[in-house]
Amino acid sequence: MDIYNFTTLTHNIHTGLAQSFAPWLATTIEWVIVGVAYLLFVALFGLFLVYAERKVCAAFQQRLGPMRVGKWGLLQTIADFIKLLMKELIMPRKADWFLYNLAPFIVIIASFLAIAALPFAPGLQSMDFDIGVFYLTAVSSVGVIGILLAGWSSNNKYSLIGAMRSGAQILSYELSVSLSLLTMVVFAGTMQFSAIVEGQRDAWFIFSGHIPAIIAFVVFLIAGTAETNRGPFDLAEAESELVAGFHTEYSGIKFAMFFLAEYINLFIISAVAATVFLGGWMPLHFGNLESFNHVMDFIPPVIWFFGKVLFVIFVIMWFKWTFPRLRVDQILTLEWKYLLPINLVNILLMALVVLTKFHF
Amino acid sequence: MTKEELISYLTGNFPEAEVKSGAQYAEMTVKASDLHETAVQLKDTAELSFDYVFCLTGVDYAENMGIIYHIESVEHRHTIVLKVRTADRLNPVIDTVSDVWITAKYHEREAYDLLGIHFNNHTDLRRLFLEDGWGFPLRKDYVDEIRIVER
Amino acid sequence: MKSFIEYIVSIFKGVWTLLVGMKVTAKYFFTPWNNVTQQYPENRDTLVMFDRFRGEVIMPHTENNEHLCTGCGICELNCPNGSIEIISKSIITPEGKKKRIIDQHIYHLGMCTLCNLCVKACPTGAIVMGQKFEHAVWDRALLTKVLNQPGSKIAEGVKE
Amino acid sequence: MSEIREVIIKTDKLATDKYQVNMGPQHPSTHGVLRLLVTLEGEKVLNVQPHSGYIHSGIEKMCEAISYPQIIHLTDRMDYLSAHMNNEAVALCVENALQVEVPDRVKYIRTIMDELARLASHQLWWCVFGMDLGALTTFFYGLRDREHILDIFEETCGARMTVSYSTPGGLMFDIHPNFQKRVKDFIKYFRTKLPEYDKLLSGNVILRERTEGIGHLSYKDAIDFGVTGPSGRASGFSCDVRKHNPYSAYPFVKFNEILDHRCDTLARYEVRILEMYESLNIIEQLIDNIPEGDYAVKMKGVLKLPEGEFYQRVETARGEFGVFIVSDGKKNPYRVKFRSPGFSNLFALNNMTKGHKIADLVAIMSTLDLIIPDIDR
Repeated sequence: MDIYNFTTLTHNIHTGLAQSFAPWLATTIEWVIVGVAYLLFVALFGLFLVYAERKVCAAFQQRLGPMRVGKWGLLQTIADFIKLLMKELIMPRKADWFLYNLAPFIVIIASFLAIAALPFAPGLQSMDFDIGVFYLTAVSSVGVIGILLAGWSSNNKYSLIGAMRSGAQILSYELSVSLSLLTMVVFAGTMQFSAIVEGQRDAWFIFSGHIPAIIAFVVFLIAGTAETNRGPFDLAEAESELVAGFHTEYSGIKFAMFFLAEYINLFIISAVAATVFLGGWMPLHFGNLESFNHVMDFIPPVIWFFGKVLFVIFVIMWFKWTFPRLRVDQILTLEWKYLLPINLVNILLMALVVLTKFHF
Repeated sequence: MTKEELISYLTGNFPEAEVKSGAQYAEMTVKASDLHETAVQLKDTAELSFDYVFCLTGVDYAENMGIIYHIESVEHRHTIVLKVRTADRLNPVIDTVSDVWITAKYHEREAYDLLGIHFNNHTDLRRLFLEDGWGFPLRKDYVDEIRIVER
Repeated sequence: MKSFIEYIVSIFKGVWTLLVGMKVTAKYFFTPWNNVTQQYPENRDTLVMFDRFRGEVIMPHTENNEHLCTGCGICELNCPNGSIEIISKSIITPEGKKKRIIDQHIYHLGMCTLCNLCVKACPTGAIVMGQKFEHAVWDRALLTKVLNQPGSKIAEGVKE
Repeated sequence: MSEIREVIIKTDKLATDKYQVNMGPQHPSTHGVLRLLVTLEGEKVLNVQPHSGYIHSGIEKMCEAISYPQIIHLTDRMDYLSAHMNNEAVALCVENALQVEVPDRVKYIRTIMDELARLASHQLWWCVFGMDLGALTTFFYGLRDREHILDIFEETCGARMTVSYSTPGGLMFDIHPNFQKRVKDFIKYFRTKLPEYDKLLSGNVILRERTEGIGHLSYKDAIDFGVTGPSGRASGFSCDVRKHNPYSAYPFVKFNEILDHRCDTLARYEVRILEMYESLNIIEQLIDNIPEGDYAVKMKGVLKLPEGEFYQRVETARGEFGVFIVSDGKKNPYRVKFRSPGFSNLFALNNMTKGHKIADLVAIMSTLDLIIPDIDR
């Protein structure tokens, strides 16, 4: 197991830097390394997700998807990205210059903030807050400010409607995301991500927490999809109604930022679901099956983590490409009349389960 | 009512109108001044109850404009062709029947747009397809040297 | 209480209908060999159009460079768009008679709606519909074609 | 800006106002170049004003300059999804005027083609309806199945959409030798796929929630506005021309007119789905019984209609289509009027959408199944 632990590696880098440079310089260099690593990861994984989404949706629709650029269209998203980089940046004449240009950055910064708290593998985590869950729910909803600003400043009615929808939607669904996570916090007894993962060494929470955990998982998936503005909750950009919603007026790299942020958010929601419900980087363990558990241990934690994330992403894509979009009043009905009561009851149920120790 | 019954009924009840049997449907020609009253009667008489206008055509006859209404009764399933001619060809004016049959409102707008027939009392008589100041393309004397190529 | 049960039942029923829909898409996801997409420019060699497919009007020529067109102009008359122009010329036959034959059968593909009326009307069957459908060109002038090949003549035995 | 501020200061309340949005001419859900001037209050639709004419092509004017067989190819281009029905309407009108009786074979083939075209049109409508509601996958499933019909068309008629197959006096060609086998294969195939449509979309709770009780068009309004076709029948308006004024081989087949009295978007949706089943039934009754005979009557080289007025109604996929020909005895018509179903259906939109949300407007417009060239002509 220890060969897969990144703690030693990061620790060695830190001590090496601390020995050769002044403390402030060492810290700065570490920041830069971490920042560059995250940037690279986000850009590459974002591109991969776009490609995956196109291929997955093509498979659902009995198509082939991109096939022209590179083998099986593997370079398609890179080509698209280069095209977006080279595109002219167009701004409506009466748009609010400052807010219009600020909005994409807010959206993408919010995504970066959220990604920082996620544990990818033992030791591979930049900030291990003891209130990690709380931090994540807090920063992940900053993005809505960017969306609201984008819609408001574009001087386009479609954008404005999209932004307002998005505001109402994200504010509502933030509740369900937090409450379903809270259910699991009740179960885990901690808000620290590394501790939550550690708590799932013997059994993932979705198994050990049985019914309330499964309900929380489903609610989290639904609310999480709504948080990322993905179908069937893509009201903010609903192309058949609002053309492209809040990013109608954005072009080139600014559009790419919204686009990338959407996919990072997808990754974040999936990663949180994987961490809190599916054991993060913990291998699959079954109570007393020693040999089975041992075999599972040989698969590196990073692969476990990304495997789970990709599975959750697949499920989210699956229902995006199956369901029709909800209407704006229905989306609020779903939250306030269905998800929220279910969630509250579910927390009670979870508390009972924890108190009576009726779990595995 | 069958076509023959309809013709005899109409001849009896609309003495002013000229009723004859067309190739397919009963045809009734009325004076422009009687149009609106006739329309109301056609719709409101229980035996007729012509409530569904399925076609409204404006035709440019050489000396005047004609408007032809194809009307069906959903209840009795009989059909009538109501015809009317305007007095003038260059400035054709006729009463609207859009208050009797709502769908006529839009067909009349089309007739106004393409033939320039003006409908009195129409609430929303604007051009439908073409720009203001285009001319009336379905009139026989319409010329457009750029877009129409004579062969 | 009754409404509460209905509420719970409505949740499960709703989720069930969603799962039924997801099953349909999943079925297609896991059977990718049923995909219907054709890789068009790659499958050009194997792509066969139906024999009646109307791609363009062509005038078939024999290997002796002979066609069946008498230049009567019926196709020109039947064309609703004016996409056919017949230019005929007078020649003197070896027997010394004056005769009008086709000089150029001009066909404007850009104006053609492929309605088949000219082919149907042709008394000698000189023009037929071709199956070629890749008509994109860089210059609009290339869409005007002369159907009879240069130097071609009318086949023997075609009734005037 | 300052006015709004004054209002806020005066009333101590947030000032709200109506605003107008142009939906179209370039908008993904108008399926063409239709402009809707929508007055909104927040998300609520207060008024919808359709502005058409963006692809007005003057087909009626063009018809006055060409002969009767030449009109056929123009009718293809109005309602391109029911191209064959439009062809048939003109052909029937001319045949009636000349009092030509076409052989039974022609009638049978025309009817089969009609129903195939109706199926293809409803399939495409289903695709787009799903897409307008945000379920993009339906689009590809519908197109996948439509491809089979288009292949049948292509093999027999030579074109996929603008078929120009019915001509005055009969058909352009006889059916292809493969035709019957292909149609039977298709029916077998489509009977397995159609229930899938129901599983994927019809039963879906989101679709039900979004369509039930939305876009109410009462029976009386349907007649008043002349809303025909599946949209009208979903309001209980029995307007099936195939039933009331049968033409071609429709008198020989047994079929039901699908009526629904719920008057909402869901009713219009389900009427179309049921019509697809009904079309399959009609084709099944005819396909094995196509009588032998000529595929066309020998017509004169130049068709001249007797002086008079001729009207022909047919049922296209969108509703009642009518051809009105005024003839003065020459080889080209004096006046041709096409009564297109989309034209009347469009103007009922305002009545149906009042008070609903923007998303409902899209759904309602989609169930009216508007084809813009059909409206503009």
